[in-house]
Amino acid sequence: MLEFINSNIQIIYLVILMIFVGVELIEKVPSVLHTPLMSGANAIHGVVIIGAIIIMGQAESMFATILGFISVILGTLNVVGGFVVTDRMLEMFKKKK
Amino acid sequence: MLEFINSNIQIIYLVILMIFVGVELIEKVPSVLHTPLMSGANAIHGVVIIGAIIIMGQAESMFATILGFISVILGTLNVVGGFVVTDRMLEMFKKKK
Amino acid sequence: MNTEILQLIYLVGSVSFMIGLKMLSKPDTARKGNLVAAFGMTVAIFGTIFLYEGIKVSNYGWIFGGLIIGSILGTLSAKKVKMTQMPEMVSLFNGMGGACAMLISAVEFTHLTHNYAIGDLPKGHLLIILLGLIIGSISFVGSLVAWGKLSGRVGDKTLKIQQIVNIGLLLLILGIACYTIMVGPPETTTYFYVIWGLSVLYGILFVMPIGGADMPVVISLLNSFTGVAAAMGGFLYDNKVMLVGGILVGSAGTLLTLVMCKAMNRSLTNVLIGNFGGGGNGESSTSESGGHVREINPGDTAILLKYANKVVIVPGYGLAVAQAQHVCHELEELLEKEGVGVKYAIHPVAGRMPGHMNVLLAESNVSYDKLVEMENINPEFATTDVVLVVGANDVVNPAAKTDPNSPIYGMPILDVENAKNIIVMKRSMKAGYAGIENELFYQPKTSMLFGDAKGTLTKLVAEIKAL
Amino acid sequence: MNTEILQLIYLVGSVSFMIGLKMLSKPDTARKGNLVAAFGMTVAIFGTIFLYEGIKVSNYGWIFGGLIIGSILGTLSAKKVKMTQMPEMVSLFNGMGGACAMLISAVEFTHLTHNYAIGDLPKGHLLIILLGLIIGSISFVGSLVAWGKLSGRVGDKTLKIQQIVNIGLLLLILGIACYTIMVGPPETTTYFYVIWGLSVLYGILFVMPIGGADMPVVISLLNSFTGVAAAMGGFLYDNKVMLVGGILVGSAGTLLTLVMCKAMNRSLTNVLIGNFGGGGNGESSTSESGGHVREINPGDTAILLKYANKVVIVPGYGLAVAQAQHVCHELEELLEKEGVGVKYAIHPVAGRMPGHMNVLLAESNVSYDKLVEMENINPEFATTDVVLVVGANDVVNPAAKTDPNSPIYGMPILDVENAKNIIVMKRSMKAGYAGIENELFYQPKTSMLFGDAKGTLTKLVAEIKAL
Amino acid sequence: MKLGVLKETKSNENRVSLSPNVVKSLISRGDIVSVEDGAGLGSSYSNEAYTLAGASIVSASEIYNNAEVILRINAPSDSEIEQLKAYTIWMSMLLHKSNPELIEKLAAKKVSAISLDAIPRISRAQSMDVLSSQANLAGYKAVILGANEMGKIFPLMMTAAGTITPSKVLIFGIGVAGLQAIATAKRLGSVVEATDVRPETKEQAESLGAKFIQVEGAAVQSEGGYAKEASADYLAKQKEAVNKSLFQADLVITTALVPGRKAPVLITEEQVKQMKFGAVIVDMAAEQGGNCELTESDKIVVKHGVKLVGITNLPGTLANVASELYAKNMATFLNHLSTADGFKWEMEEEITKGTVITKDGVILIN
Amino acid sequence: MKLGVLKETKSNENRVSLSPNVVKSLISRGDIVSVEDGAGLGSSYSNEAYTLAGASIVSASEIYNNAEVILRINAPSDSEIEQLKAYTIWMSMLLHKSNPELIEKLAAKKVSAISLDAIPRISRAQSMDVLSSQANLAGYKAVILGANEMGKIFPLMMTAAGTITPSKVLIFGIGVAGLQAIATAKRLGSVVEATDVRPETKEQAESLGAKFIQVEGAAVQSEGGYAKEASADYLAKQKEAVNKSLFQADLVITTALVPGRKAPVLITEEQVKQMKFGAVIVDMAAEQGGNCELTESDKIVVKHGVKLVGITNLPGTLANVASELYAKNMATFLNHLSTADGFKWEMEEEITKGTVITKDGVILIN
Ligand SMILES: NC(=O)c1ccc[n+]([C@@H]2O[C@H](COP(=O)([O-])OP(=O)(O)OC[C@H]3O[C@@H](n4cnc5c(N)ncnc54)[C@H](OP(=O)(O)O)[C@@H]3O)[C@@H](O)[C@H]2O)c1
Ligand SMILES: NC(=O)c1ccc[n+]([C@@H]2O[C@H](COP(=O)([O-])OP(=O)(O)OC[C@H]3O[C@@H](n4cnc5c(N)ncnc54)[C@H](OP(=O)(O)O)[C@@H]3O)[C@@H](O)[C@H]2O)c1
Ligand SMILES: NC(=O)c1ccc[n+]([C@@H]2O[C@H](COP(=O)([O-])OP(=O)(O)OC[C@H]3O[C@@H](n4cnc5c(N)ncnc54)[C@H](O)[C@@H]3O)[C@@H](O)[C@H]2O)c1
Ligand SMILES: NC(=O)c1ccc[n+]([C@@H]2O[C@H](COP(=O)([O-])OP(=O)(O)OC[C@H]3O[C@@H](n4cnc5c(N)ncnc54)[C@H](O)[C@@H]3O)[C@@H](O)[C@H]2O)c1
Repeated sequence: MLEFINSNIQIIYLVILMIFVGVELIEKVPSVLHTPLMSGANAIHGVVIIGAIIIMGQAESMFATILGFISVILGTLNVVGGFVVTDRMLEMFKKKK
Repeated sequence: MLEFINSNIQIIYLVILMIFVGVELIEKVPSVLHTPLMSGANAIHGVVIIGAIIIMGQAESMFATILGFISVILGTLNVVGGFVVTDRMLEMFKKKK
Repeated sequence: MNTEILQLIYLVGSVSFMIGLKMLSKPDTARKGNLVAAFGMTVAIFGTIFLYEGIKVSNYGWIFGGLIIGSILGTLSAKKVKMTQMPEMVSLFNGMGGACAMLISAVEFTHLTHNYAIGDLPKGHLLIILLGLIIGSISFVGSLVAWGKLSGRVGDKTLKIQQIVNIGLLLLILGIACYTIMVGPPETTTYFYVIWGLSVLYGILFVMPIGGADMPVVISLLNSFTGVAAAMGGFLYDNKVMLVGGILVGSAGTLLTLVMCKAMNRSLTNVLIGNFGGGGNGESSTSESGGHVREINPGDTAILLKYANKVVIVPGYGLAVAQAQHVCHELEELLEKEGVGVKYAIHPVAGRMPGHMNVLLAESNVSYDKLVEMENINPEFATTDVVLVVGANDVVNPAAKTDPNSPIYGMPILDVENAKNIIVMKRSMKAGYAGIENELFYQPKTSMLFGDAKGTLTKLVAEIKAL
Repeated sequence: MNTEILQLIYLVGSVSFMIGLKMLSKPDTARKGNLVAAFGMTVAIFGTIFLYEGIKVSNYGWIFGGLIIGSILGTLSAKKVKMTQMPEMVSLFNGMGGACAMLISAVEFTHLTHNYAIGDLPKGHLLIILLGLIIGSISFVGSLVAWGKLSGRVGDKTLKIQQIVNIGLLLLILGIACYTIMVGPPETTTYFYVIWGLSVLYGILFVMPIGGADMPVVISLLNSFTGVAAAMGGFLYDNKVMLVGGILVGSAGTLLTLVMCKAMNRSLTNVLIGNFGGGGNGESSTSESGGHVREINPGDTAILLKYANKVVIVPGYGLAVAQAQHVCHELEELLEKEGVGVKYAIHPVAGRMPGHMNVLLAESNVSYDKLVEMENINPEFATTDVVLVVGANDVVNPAAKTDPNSPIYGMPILDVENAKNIIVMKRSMKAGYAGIENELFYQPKTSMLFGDAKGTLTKLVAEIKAL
Repeated sequence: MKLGVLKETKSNENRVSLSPNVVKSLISRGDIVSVEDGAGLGSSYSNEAYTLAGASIVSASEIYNNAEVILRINAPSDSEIEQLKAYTIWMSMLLHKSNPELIEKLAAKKVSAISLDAIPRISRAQSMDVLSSQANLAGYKAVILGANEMGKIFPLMMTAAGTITPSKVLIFGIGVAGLQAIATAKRLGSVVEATDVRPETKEQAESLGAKFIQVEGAAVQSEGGYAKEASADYLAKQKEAVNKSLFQADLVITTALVPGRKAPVLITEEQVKQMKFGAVIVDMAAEQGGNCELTESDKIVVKHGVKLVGITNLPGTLANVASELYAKNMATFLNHLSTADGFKWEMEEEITKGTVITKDGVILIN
Repeated sequence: MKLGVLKETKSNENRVSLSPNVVKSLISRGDIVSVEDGAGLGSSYSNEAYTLAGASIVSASEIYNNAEVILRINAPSDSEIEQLKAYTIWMSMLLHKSNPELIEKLAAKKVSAISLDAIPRISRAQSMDVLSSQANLAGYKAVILGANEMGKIFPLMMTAAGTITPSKVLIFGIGVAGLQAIATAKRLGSVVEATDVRPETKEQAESLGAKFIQVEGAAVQSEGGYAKEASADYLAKQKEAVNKSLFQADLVITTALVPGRKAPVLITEEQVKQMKFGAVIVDMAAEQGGNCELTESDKIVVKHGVKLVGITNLPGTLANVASELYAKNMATFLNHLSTADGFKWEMEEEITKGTVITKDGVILIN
């Protein structure tokens, strides 16, 4: 355990700091932004698509190709759909006196 | 440069994240807390005392010993004085219904 | 060299995510924040495609094919969806992300079994893969169920002992996973698929019993799940941008879920397991008359008001009962300062005595110019963005015009239903002086903001100031 | 093994710093936050002493000696200092930290020259050491100057071309440092001491011309400098807890500096170089009569009010002119909700007509019970924590009791000077109806909160709500 | 139709049944309006204002002879009934329940009599409800009158010459008049308490800032917006509950009416004796016998140190607005009952059914 | 000292110079107080209340014979002066500037006369300033009186029978009375405008929610809190500026006084003719000739359709509080001038100097 922590101490610091940042960012968000923020966060975790691209890019077997291809489509859906939907939701904040 | 970045990428992530955390924490602080917060932060950077302890602990030369000793005193002043002063400032927040 | 540049690109992507998310949490910058995050994502994706070591150029076709298909489908569905169906859409997209994480785990598992002997699989890797699989699957299936519920395709179904089944199932999944990782039995592959199947099942059972009204909270929770699943990918590939994106969303999403619960004045546990029999909450907003009532919270009302050009306040007896005239005036002044035109529509019989509203509003120093008589304000409703009905009922009841059997038939009323949005502030669905139901409350343009008028107005003022 | 445990301890320390700082930024938790940070510090210090590899047990005496001396001195001086001298104390402690960083650099430089041949010194190390030296020295000396200014030991002194000299000096320091690192000349050691000396000089010149009123901003800036200097130590020793502590304070301190400037409605540049001739700002608050007036901002007033037990509001003609009665009532209600007892002291001739205050406060619905006549409230001031004088002047002028030549001599007044704190809200130092100066404004217990009463009260309400 | 506006003949009556504004609107729907010479003067409407609006100024006899519909505020006196032609339609307040002989006389003359005070108190009839519109003004005026008669002022005032405590006002009956009295007294800065038999009035009184004096025991139910007569037991309990406030009150306003009956006695001589020296009672029920035993109709008297104001026609003292509102009620009512071509006589319709007291000599309601 | 409280003999005067409360405080400082039989009745103070406070109830002649100091509100009539003994101290309002003969008669009788209306308007004398305390009540009462005489109501009211627009009130003179009138009219819901010659009153009027009508051109300076007489040019300009508001006003209250002189004419007959039919003018300067040409002192008359209220003694109609405040002023004043053992006659002291008109037959001020 100690060993594990020590060999991964950097990553642990990173993860803890990221959690802090994530929490801090949200803490004082006005309730009107709950839904758009959720939607925006949703698009961001679409970063999982990078995993899909890697699989797809390295695919050799049919199995990996098909799954990879599907993953890429799904990931893209998440990313593109997510950002576009968020943008639409936020359209109403456009007007500002 | 690129090389430097790559070999220190973890640290860079760490530093960026820390800066983010620092900034986030302060952003919405009420003005009444400006002074105590400054004072508390002041105490925290007293962590430099760890450097002083290391120097002191490893000191062999007279020069290092004296400088190390002075550093330890100064660092301790920063740490202890900082926390105590902050605590005194914050005393008025004690009462809470 | 490529790898080094890619690292830098990932750094840019990570920072964009942080900044984007930060900007998303403020109304003024939210829209730009979304773009910043999208920019970071684009950079990360194309960086990976072109610079990642091991991507075969022969597979570029597949990659771009997938990207193009996904982009087209995603853009189209996101553009077509109606404003009111946004949450469903978010849920669906979230499910896609979960599915993606799940599939990655599946593929990486085959890679793992390919490269190592069963029983010798590196535990760390396996742990990460299994976690990605479990969380991804739950998120995927759960999101689909949530989407189905919101769009009315799936109803609330609950087994009597649902919660116990659920907890048991979760323990079972985790047990098998632990066993597989620790012991590394020869049937590892089988166990992998068992775990997968059970996770899918759990995803269904987890979301099924939760009431429709609580879906946004559940979606937010599943959203943070997907974030964690993405972070697993980050560990797997030692990929910082996946890690940052995933963990940010994981932690931010979790907190957001809690914040949302708090805004609804409920605890997360209460949302997740308190709702046996499901929809208890959702149903209460369906009236005896069968109509469906749309509720709104002060936050959304605040945004509607602040970004409106013209607001008309319709005070009624409830304003007097709540003694909310002072804070009502405060709201009016605040909106005026924001550049919103505000008027009061005074119905001749609002309240319980002639001139009741006049007395109240004069007490709180509302300028006489702002009080408009019924005949003069009625033509104006068509150009009004938001009508705020504060404790009035009979005086805005369309039955007076439409229902000859109604006791108020023939009484002239305020034609608030011509406005673009109608927000009705009252404590319940109870009737007013005349004792009759009000169809206005069930109209699609109407939203109910329940609560004591004074308290709700105070919240509104605070929300608008916070915007 | 020890090293591993130490890593864990440093992790705990780092997290404590983050959590502590976070808690420090909220009034409710600030005090606990300070303790949390202190806890983290203690753990990190003792962890280092006992677990750090290379610490000689033979040096324990020195270490503990230093710790004990520092603790005693620090505690004593921190406990003894008067509330009003806190900022000076903070500055002094900050200087100690800067000095510590400076000395570490000095020692590490000797280590470096000891271990490597001049000209072969590892550039990265040297960079870090020099940065620590420069920043630490500036912070050290600058803090001492700031302390001297605040405590009146050092006056404002400015050369005509101060700014140009300063910029030139800074460039010179950086130039020498770059040269030394890049080229690694044989005179490296000399350059090192030159840089040190110049940095000390710069520290003096940097702070010297800045006006006394701006010292808090400067201290905050120097504070963040020390943070960065500490972070250099973190790089030097690859020590995470120093890194976290240092960078946190560096970034938080910088932002805090900006926030403080914003609260004063000035830009940082304006503070740092705009104030030629120094103290222009500090002087404006000294009246013609020679007395010194203490200003207070709405934020500090809010804290005073919120944490008071008993507040008395003294309304005067200014309340009427500002038409601030409604927001005054709002403040009263808010404070009452916080558990503060609030009363109004109504002087018989406050305003410009008999009963002027009654009319106004009745208009804003202040309950009659809260209005107390002069004779009844006067004995109560001794037990009052805060008196808030809102646009009143003559009716609280002690000259009526003390100065037989005053036109109001003999008029009974409200004895607000018996209260623990007196806050006077008015727009300027101008006189009231009787046209005479008011000694109350110059008393040590009195603070002036300048501005239109309505605006200032509105700000107060917002600040209290934000607490 | 030919409408005739007769001058009011009751003493102390300054109002008039149609205002020039309303005359104009009726003429624009096609009616012909004649107004008796000087009918509007008491309400500050000159003859010219009427002619400008399109009416003709005529003598009373001309109206009796030519008008199809005669509009008034008060019921006709015996001599006026004499002058009415058969099949004329007479519209005014008639208080038919308390005046059966009047109705009989009108029926004998084959007059169709429509009573404005009989308009049912339903939401859609509110714009015709003269009782409400006039009671509202009366509630306001009762306070002004009280303030004018008092030796004290209403608001709290802390002055160099000492503090004047706010007056205490007690209001009996929280109907339309009572509510407006609460609002007005509150506005002027007094401390207001109120009481009523109907429990639902508690919330209403509080919505205007008054303190409600709760009477222990069973509450009195209301029917159609009117209070039923309260039981003796209730009245006793009420006395007990209000006495404390009553004996401290500087101004008391009583508005308690039970339609068609003598007003309930809420304040006895015994109670008056214990009231503050210098207190004032404005008895709005003076015409129906008074809520206070000692009230004398249309007089201001001082008894046991308490000033009793029995002025009856309070809306009449605000003739200008009172007439305007009455006229608007009347016009809405006319528009409901008739077109310019004549009356609709929809006898099944609720408002018509409730207000047509006699038709062509037949008594429909009594 | 032996203090005597004489009953007021002026017609329409209900006030009394000491209230039982104040009698008690004077007795506790050591004075002996006699009160004329029935002196307090008009202010709702019974004889018993005075005896309870420690005073003795006596006849007028007894007071004339025994009292060292006689306290009153109004100046003595000729017959009363006859009854005064030499070296008696007489304290009341005397308006010495406009009544030189009165002063001469008092001096001839060797009476020491102290005038309460001559108290200088300095901050520390405010608690003795009867002009302020009474004007304050008068300002309130002027509005109540106006409201009572009007055919309209003050507030805006949107009712089922139509909307009643708020009354427009115009106030001339923003002194103590004017300010209180603004406050009261505003409270009742009217739209208030006001004007004055002194420019500093703008801020004061606005601080109570009234609109200030600015008169173009040079402003009139004030001395010692009193307005100087305005120039003809100024009056003309004022007319122009206010006419628009005047012709729309429902209630006009004039309070413009220049002490010791005939009140300035602010509203001419010509202007009245153009005012609203049914408007009301309450002329608080009626006693000094009126701010309106047509006002008749102590009468309510209707001219050109405008009702002119010339009631003079407004504070007297609020006898209870007015007496209480006057009495408190009087007591503070007495405490300032004297101890229980007698007067201090500190003739150099500002307040004493300003108020002692005759001393032992010598006229000190005229
Ligand atoms: N103006 C007159 O002269 C007069 C006289 C007598 C009768 N009326 C009649 O009174 C009615 C007036 O219409 P209206 O629309 O003003 O009133 P209303 O129809 O009686 O409706 C008032 C509504 O306010 C809500 N409410 C009560 N207390 C509240 C609180 N504290 N916070 C928020 N909402 C509250 C109630 O709903 P919840 O209980 O759900 O909160 C109620 O439905 C008409 O029917 C009219 O005919 C008028
Ligand atoms: N009550 C009566 O019957 C009556 C009648 C006549 C005269 N007086 C006299 O009036 C005086 C009353 O005393 P007071 O203490 O109420 O008033 P005051 O002595 O006149 O002082 C009022 C203060 O309010 C401040 N002020 C004005 N407008 C303001 C705004 N918008 N926001 C914040 N502050 C504002 C002014 O200072 P800044 O300009 O610096 O803001 C001024 O010093 C006494 O001298 C009394 O004798 C009273
Ligand atoms: N169409 C409508 O919706 C409509 C129109 C007008 C009035 N109303 C209702 O009718 C109610 C009564 O109207 P009103 O003002 O003409 O009533 P009213 O003049 O008949 O009576 C005045 C008040 O006196 C009260 N009262 C009677 N006996 C009493 C007693 N012994 N002690 C104390 N109080 C007593 C009554 O309850 C009533 O509130 C109103 O409150 C209103 O709610 C309804
Ligand atoms: N000790 C004190 O501080 C103290 C006490 C009382 C009053 N005062 C001051 O004295 C002022 C005057 O008091 P007052 O009420 O007895 O005054 P007042 O009765 O003598 O006059 C009333 C008002 O009429 C105004 N006026 C005179 N001629 C006018 C004209 N032609 N047109 C329009 N307005 C005209 C005056 O300016 C004054 O404001 C008060 O406003 C107050 O500020 C001071």
